[in-house]
Amino acid sequence: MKKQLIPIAAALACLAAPALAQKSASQSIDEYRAMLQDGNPAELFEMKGEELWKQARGPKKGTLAKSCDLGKGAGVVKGAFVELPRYFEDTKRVQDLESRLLTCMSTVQGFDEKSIANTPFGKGEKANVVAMATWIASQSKGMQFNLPQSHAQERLFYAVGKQLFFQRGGPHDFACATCHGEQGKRIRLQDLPDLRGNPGDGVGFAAWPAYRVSNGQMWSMQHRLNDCYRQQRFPEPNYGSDATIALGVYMGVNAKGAASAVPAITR
Amino acid sequence: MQKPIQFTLIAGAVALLAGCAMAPDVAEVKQATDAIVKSSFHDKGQAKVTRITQADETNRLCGEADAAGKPLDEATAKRLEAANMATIKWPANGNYLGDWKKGEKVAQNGRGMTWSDKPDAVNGGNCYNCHQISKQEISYGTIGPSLYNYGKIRGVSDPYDPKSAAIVQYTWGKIWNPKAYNACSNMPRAGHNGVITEDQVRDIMALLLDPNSPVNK
Amino acid sequence: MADPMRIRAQSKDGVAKVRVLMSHEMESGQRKDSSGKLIPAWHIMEVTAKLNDKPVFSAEWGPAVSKNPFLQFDVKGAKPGDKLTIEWVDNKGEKRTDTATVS
Amino acid sequence: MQTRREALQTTAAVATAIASVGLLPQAAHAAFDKAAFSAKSVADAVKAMGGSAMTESADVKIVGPDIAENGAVVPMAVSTTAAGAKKLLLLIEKNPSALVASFNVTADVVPNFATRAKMGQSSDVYAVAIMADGKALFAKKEVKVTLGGCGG
Repeated sequence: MKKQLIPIAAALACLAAPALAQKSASQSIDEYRAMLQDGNPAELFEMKGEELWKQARGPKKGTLAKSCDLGKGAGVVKGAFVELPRYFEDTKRVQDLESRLLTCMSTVQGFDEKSIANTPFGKGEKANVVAMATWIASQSKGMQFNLPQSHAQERLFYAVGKQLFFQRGGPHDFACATCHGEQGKRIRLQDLPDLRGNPGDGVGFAAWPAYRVSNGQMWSMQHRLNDCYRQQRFPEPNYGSDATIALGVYMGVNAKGAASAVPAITR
Repeated sequence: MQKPIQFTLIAGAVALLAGCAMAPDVAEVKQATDAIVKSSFHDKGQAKVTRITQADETNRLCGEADAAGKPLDEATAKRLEAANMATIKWPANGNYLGDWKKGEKVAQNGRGMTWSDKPDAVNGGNCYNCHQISKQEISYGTIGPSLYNYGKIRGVSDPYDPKSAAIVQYTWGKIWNPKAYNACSNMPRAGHNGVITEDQVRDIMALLLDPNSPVNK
Repeated sequence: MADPMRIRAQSKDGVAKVRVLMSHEMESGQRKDSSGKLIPAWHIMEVTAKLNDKPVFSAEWGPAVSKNPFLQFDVKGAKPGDKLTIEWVDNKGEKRTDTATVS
Repeated sequence: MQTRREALQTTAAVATAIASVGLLPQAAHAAFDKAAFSAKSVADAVKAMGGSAMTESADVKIVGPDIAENGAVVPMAVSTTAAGAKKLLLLIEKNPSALVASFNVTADVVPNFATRAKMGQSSDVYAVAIMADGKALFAKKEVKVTLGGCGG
């Protein structure tokens, strides 16, 4: 019976009160996090993602490793992650890694973009997108974020992302900025990165996709943002929406110079 | 799905800004943001799209001021504060204080009104997410100021004493609608927006002001 | 079919440090689904390892081993180029076998 | 502590539950000891694995964090320097069933094994070496489990 606590840990988080001395607790938690680094289950998703990227798949039996351009040329993976989202000439859109993968799966492999977007996280081809995003991101590990801002659309998306970051709404009047608009703040014991600037290497935008220990799931950036919006009491963003892409541009440009730690392992 | 919207943006923005490395102009950004907000979200559970498309004036002006990086001008701030002040529902019978033990539970509970919460569930006050309150709870947030010893520091030894009336009323108003005192406060308008009930407000009041509450020990 | 394991085996001074990640739900048998029904336990029961076809390691696990399990152990007498094979079997009878080369 | 009769019932119930959904794999798991993995307490699980009375020993080691931020994944390692150990067990006192894993010690492996375990709450965790003569040598440490905040 006791173990029922585990799966509902996240839900109970606001009710739980660890009886621990604060200072030693944070040191011990740092030790715990360090112990988890070796053997991050994200590696399982990387492996799967690499295979999917290199396989001929879908109705058109296309191979993304041959034909998908993530911004650095067809099939080029290294360094792509730290320059996304960016503007793509072929779609005339600013796209993040996940929405770009959807485009490629549609054009190269013949998958139905919409039905993948509507699949729940962790299931079917949506899980495959996240696995590929994990592998692609891992190939830029340690590289510094350097999103392009040369195209007018990229600059517009930065400006829109900034508006969205500060947009207040819902029954609690929350904005992204309510929690992530000041340095050195926390919710309960959870430290909050200040996303108005570069919060540091491997923090915030530079930490996702990440393996989440609490539920054993691999979370992409959009999954992370969706859950932020859930806690903000906002409605759910569509998968590959311009709103989440614009927020990605805002956070990614702000994080210029931060080294990517992806795939990370988090609470 | 998003293609049509981005396409219109290009038609507008690129035509204006083609080849020039300037930041896009304010009207363009506003138009693009509105279009993107409209196209990017869907209803889920009790979290409807209207929660963000129908922001009230306070949220709209404060969000714009935050994004611009400059506070509201004083006249606007005063006007919004007055409008929010007018929404405060004062306790009908003058009964401001409930049970601090129940108040502690409301303060601990951070749930309610997300798309994954049941619409008929009891909502929490979210207080510990941002504030230190009782000394016993070490898992508290720091977005808001510490409320430990809230009543004691303010000299409230008997909240029913007329001498305490001003602070008691201020505290009620602040919980009900903090934007009445600071137009762009980060604190939710928990009473005004119906997040918590009048009885729950009374219980939080007791947690903060009752001399027997652990907050004032 | 279950997803492949991630196996790393590095030899140093005649001992190979073996690190394995397995893809498995490891359902505890303690959780309830949304309708309140207990979700039955589903977990890896047995893990075995062979070095060049010779059994060298075995372990039994209950449902309290974490989801997507991690395992580390040291095999004596393993040289670079040796084949290390890991197999797991769960309580539904499902199996997965993967082989890595010791580096 | 549960009675022997309760233990038998639990075991039977688990066996039935597995058998009833047609999941009991044949023969493949001669090694998996259902009684040991269903035992509630550390002592009962050790007994079911063939251990006699437990003795604390410096020859056995348990490694784990002082505090686990999340009980769903708690890194732990068990090891022994005692000659003649047959099995190394990892147990969590306050889990519904204490036994997490049993590692067989052979001449081909170093008796030092690491994995990650689920913990329902703060608890003592045990490494137990079952010796050839049935002696059970143990080490234990306390691991506190916090559930953290509401962000994340």
